[in-house]
Amino acid sequence: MNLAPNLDWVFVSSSPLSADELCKWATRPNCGAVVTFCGTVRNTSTTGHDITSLEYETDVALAEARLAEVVGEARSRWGEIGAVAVHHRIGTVELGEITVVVAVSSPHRQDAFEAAKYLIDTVKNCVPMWKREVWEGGSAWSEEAHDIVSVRKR
Amino acid sequence: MNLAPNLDWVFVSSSPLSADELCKWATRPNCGAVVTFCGTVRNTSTTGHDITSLEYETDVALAEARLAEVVGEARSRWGEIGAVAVHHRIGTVELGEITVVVAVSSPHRQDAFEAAKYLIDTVKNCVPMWKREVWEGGSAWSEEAHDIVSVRKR
Amino acid sequence: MTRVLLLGPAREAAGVAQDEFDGDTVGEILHSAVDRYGADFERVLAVSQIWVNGNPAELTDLVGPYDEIAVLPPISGG
Amino acid sequence: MTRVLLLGPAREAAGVAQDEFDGDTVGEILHSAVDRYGADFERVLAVSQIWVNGNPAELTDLVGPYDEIAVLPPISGG
Repeated sequence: MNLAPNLDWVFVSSSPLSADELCKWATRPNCGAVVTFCGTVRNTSTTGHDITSLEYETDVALAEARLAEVVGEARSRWGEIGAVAVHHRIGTVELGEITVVVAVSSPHRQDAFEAAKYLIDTVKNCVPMWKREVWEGGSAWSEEAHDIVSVRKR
Repeated sequence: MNLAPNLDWVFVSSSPLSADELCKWATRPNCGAVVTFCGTVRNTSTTGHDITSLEYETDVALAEARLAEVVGEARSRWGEIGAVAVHHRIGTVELGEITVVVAVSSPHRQDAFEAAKYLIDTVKNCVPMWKREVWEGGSAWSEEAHDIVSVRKR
Repeated sequence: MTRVLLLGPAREAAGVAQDEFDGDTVGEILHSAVDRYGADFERVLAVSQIWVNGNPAELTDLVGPYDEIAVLPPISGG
Repeated sequence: MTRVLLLGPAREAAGVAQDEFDGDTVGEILHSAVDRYGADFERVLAVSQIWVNGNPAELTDLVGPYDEIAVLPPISGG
């Protein structure tokens, strides 16, 4: 994985994601609370099949730029939060593996919970990312697709 | 660490805690969301010193019974949540290390966020646990102490 | 003999984490504990909750040899 | 030549993830793209957002050789 920056860390990659890595990175001497959200591949599907894996695709530069914009907006809403990371996996992600992980540290846990919730909601609405559902013998684009929302409109 | 149970996992131990371990354990085929909260040792203090570590003590059986009661109350409030774990460390915990970790999986992330927030708030209010702040050259009980609250009163 | 658990600042004031006492009620046993441990413990006891077998108890509650009394000062966890 | 990124279902319909086109406006270039890729792509394009250099754009916006047009169908991330 690349060198972690200091306070904001957005990353789109085909490597496996780790909640521990982000939790440790986000831990700061003045922040006693770290909230992480992990989205994982589950077997239920929009297409009625038993999912075995998901395939994500995007343009990495476009997606990382949008992720950075989402993080910036979170900072403008919760001024006291410490470190913020959002990592999204692309390529094939197997059942049970992490597809997206958000980590937020803060001196106070209320801010960390609120900012983490805002971040994952906004990432799902605003970041260009396309998901194919894969099952035994077939695959299709997810049917829960929606238009990309601009970050400031949320 | 002991054998992990299926759906509820409360644990009080002097071994280091891991967000990844609980996140992986909580991940279920039907649950696409896992929220974790980690409380970590920070350097700011109720006694005005630069904290170097914390020392937690309790009676393990009493604390684990209370933790189990808290988890049961969370299940009665959020019926759809999947796996729930609360682990609390005792003994000496160094700056930056995890003192408590909560993990909740759920088919939907809103429930996972709400239940995780409820769990950590309720653990801090209702579970018997005593914290000494340790600094260069001294130590004292935390001054933010409050009476133990009964789980149903929250 | 009834077991008494002494937690956090109560453990510190008593000098032990657990002990055993004779007595028929919670109040009698805690009175004996104050006699044994002294004024520091009495001050901590005054602000503590008392549980028997994991549940809040009254001083008048009867206890026997298989019960466990816990003295729980104000907490500061997490 | 202006670069065009084709994402998700647009990539699938076009058969390529990026391509290059001549043209002075976003609209002209996307018209050429429909000519090149056909009806499947046209259907995806009809429900897609168009960005230039990472920001939402209009069909009448002028573009040059250093601009990057992206065709973004409805998303389904996370």
